[in-house]
Amino acid sequence: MTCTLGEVKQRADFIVYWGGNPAECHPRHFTKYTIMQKSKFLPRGRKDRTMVMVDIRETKSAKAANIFLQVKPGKDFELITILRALIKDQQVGDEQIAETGLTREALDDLVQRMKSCKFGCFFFGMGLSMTRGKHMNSAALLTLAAEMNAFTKFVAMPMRGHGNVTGADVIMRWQTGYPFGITFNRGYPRYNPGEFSTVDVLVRGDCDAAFIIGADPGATMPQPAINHLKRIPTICLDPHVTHTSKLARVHITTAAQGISAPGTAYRMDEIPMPLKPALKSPYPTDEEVVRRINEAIAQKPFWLPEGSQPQMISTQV
Amino acid sequence: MLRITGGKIYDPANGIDGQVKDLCVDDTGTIVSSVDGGRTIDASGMIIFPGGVDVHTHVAGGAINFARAMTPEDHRRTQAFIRTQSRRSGLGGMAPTTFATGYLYAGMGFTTVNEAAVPVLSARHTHEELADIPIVDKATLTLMANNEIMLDQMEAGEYERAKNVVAWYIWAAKSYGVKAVNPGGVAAWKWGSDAKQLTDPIDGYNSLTPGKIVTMLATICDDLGLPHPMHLHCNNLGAPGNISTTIDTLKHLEGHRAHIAHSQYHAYGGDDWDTMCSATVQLAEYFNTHPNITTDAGAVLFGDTVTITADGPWQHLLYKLTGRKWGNLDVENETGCGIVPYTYRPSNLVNAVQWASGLELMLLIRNPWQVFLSTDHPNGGCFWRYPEIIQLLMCADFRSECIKTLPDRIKSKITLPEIDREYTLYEVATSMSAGPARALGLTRKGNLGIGCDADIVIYEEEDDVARMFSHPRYVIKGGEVVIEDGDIRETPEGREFLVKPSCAPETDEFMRPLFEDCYTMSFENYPVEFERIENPNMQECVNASEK
Amino acid sequence: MTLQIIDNATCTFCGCVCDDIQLHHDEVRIHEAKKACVLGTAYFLNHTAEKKYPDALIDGKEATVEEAVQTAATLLHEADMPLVYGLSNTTCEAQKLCVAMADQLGGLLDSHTSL
Amino acid sequence: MTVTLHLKQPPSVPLEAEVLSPNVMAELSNSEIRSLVVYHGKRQVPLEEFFDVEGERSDELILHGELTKVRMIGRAMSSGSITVHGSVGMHLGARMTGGSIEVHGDASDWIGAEMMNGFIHVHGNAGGQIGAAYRGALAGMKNGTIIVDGAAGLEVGMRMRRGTIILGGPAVDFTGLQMKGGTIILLSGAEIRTGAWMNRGTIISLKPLQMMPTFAYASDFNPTFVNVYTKRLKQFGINLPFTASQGAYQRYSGDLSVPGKGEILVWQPA
Repeated sequence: MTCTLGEVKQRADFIVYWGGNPAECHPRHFTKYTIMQKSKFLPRGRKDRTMVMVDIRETKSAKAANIFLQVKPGKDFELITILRALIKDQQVGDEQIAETGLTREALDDLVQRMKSCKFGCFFFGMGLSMTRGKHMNSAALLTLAAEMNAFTKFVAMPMRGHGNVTGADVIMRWQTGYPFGITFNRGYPRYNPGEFSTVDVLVRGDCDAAFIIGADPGATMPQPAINHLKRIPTICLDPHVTHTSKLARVHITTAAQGISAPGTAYRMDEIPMPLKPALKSPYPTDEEVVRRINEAIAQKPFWLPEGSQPQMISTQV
Repeated sequence: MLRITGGKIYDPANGIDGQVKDLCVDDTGTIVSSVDGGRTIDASGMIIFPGGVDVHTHVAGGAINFARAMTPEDHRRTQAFIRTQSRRSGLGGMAPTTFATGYLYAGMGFTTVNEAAVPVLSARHTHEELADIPIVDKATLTLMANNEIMLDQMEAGEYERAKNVVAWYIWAAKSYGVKAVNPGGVAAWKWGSDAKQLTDPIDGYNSLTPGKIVTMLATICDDLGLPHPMHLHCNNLGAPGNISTTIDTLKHLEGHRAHIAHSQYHAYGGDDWDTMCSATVQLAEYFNTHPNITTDAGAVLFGDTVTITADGPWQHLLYKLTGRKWGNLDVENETGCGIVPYTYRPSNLVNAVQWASGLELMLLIRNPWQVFLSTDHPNGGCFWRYPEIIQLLMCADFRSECIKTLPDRIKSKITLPEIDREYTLYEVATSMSAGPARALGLTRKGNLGIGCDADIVIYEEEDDVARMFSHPRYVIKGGEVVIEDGDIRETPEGREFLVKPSCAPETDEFMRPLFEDCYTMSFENYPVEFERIENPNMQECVNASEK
Repeated sequence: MTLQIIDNATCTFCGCVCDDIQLHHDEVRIHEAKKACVLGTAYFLNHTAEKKYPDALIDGKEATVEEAVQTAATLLHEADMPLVYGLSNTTCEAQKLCVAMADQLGGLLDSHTSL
Repeated sequence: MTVTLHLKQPPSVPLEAEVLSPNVMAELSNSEIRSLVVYHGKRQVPLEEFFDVEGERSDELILHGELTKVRMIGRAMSSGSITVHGSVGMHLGARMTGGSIEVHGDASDWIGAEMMNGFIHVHGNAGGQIGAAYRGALAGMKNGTIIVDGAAGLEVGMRMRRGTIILGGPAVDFTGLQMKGGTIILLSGAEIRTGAWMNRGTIISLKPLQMMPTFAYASDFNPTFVNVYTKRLKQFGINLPFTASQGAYQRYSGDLSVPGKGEILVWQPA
């Protein structure tokens, strides 16, 4: 139930931002991709589109919205679940609706608008995906979008944050079958978020070395995770000397992507974009350093003795 | 250098039907008349085929990669390729990882694949994935039939412009040809509706009909001299009674070359799901009288798979029918695609008709140069199950046994029980290699003649046909032994085939404003850089009139 | 001094990855990023081609890249359960090699997404 | 005769030991058991590197030690028994088809995930995803019984299809998420979103619950099946009230968003 940003620009006459603040976190999202654009199908641009903002507080972005719905903190999942019931004409009590901080009138109006639009789109931000419920909150909105296709065209898309996190997701999927939270300890990829995801691994102390690139967990992770990174040999690649660099055994300075390192980055809608670096860096690129480390590892004995494993197994653990 | 001696050769491109002959391969991986030194493989008593060619598959790009994300439960239950010092790990299954895709294709003797659906905007992504599919050579087709810039030109009657737009897109996407999906229908789907009738104007247009798109696009492909003709996924996929749409579409192609994709999904009679039946006799008859068109079966195999096509309307219907998880992906201005995990069951009448129809088409279309082995991977079944289809084609007894497991009510709906044709090895070699290679216009593929690519499969003759075709004794790709005794020996990089059709120089300037209107990417950044293609191999465009 | 101009440059600060930025630079720093938003402008203008940091650090001491590469390889190779993590602010080309690294090491692989 | 294993030293990284299963041990000699392969992180090592092994050829397995980093104990077992004196790591009894596991200590996440049948009793606390489906799978546990005396984590019984989960202590969020059948009994209640998106199945709570807004109150009643359950649960020392003199169950049905036919019964003492 997703699409490219160009589809939204061309066709979306109903746009809902949920738990995100594009005006401050993705400043050109409005102007370049969504509400401000005119198109063949929506010739009057902003006037032809309705924008709804759902958030726990009235951010700068909310001021740009036609409708602002202030949901009580921690009630996003409940609200989306109510909407799933309402679009199917199920009866939900007033009292139950009120617990989300909204009125029946507001939700009936929202449902009516969702059903009568020609092309609807949900964008959801960290305010949804990083609050209590986490991935289930995102799953709720994706499900609602899928179910809306019984009435009209509807899609949902995460507002991905930092740089090229989408690229990592896409590449891991084609090379390993899974988007994140992977282990290769049996010689092939296995997946279990919660077990193999980094915060959990670090907090439980499940790894005994760490290679960090394009992130600064030393600044963003919970303290027990940082403490584990300090205990084990940590290697860090970054254009700056970061918090992680300071606790690491090894830091290597690299060129910044898009500024002085060429290559590709994926947009949040999974469209790859070529990078055009303006400057020449005195430092090597991430690509070069990782390649050299890989080559150095390849010089050492392989961890699975050659011939000790079948080349293919038909039953996984 | 390599010499293969004593094998029985099945090389339909050269009319060789089981004669014992030596094959020689030089250092460039080309078949030559003789070599000095090098390895000799004694293939006495063995069967030799040209490497398999898959004319229609979905192995790379945004859609299959979305399917990978949607099916972690399948990755867990499928075969896993273990990492070695030199070889990457991978997972097989319904939507295999890129590395596993290469291992699995090569493992059953296929050496060339055609990725049949590439939206231009994610072409860069598709090429990156293809670069990570080892061993096999690759070609890609750009999705065109719902491209709004092209449709607008067609609506305005600007044929030359439309042709230049197509040429521009093919080169921008660094692809090999044109794929038309559900002409006009996907554009309509983006508004939640569909295009059903070939002669009804499409939503949002005054006079443009799916029929006109089909004819014009086929003409464009011929005029541009693309080695592979228009690759067409007809309207109304999977719907009962769609045979009329399909025949209607074929009539719009009179006088043109064309390849009809996965025709099984377009050969149904009846009015609704209850009365749905096979209409393959009618469709096969059309093919038998029209040698200008080719097709691939799009056969269905019972079991689990994930359906993924640029045909959004069909996917949403499936989702409603099955209640399974559903993903839909729309790409700006070009196409959309949907993804639903699906299980084909023999007990389900609709599925049983689909299963029978695919086989019927392969058996009723008399000329194996016209109908090729495919499952429209992963839609009808996974590509690594092709040997099961070969067994069904070669063994009428086995087929009868399978029919017995279907519900009784199936008898009035299908023709399969009345067909006793059995494919010969020569016909199998035509349908899985020589035929698709010729349809793709890849002259060095599917051919064991002097000067061709040394893509060679050697089988040990066995009574169990499915086993024989899924376990080749040797697979040779470009002269290199890649599979031996079921082990992966080498994983060389494959090549990518590209064409650069001629395009009026002013097309750039014409496209720029239209482009900036509908897309969200800079015009300059949009075309895939030639340098990004790993091992590109340029193929010539020859206009039909110059031939 | 005249500045060099790069058209249609790509900004990787946020997930929008706008590719219509015009950069004006003098090879040392970027002076102007036309069309970029406040966040993008800050991102472009804050980076320079100057050498502000040591090439590499091992246990807090300056080292050459080669020494650091070898030490990193040794530490990762010795581990029983190494973790490869992050992959946000880097190129796809580097990300592919990171996946290859985790595959080669038999370790854990995770991105920012899981947070 | 039993096979008894004592952990020698705690592993430094997770130890994946699906060989710690009665089926595997049943026909093996002591030395064969010692040389079974376990995975210390990515390293394949013989079992004896981490365990002292006494006994052989038995489907009664007894484990001693701080096994919190030892994962997959009893995974896919079909018969026999495992008794653990200590705490265990993830995936205890996952995908098991029969036999029984008893843990005198705590357990971690994914206990009995996707199990087909069998019995698991954890006397201490447990983690999340008890009897759940792994990511992407349509169904969690299909039969069997899981009892946790202590507290539990997130997503208990997620997508379970049949079988019973009984929690003595409180659960956290999303208990019975997308449940398709079976029964979850909460003796000490749960935090929020209990029964979210449930399709079928029953959740019984003896403590008040914060209900999802998409559950509708149906009636107060004393269903006879609770009576039946009570008799079955007596053997585990669990008492479910059921007589009208003690009180009644408030019955809620949902989740309306699916729309589902699940039910949540909340005990209301008289």
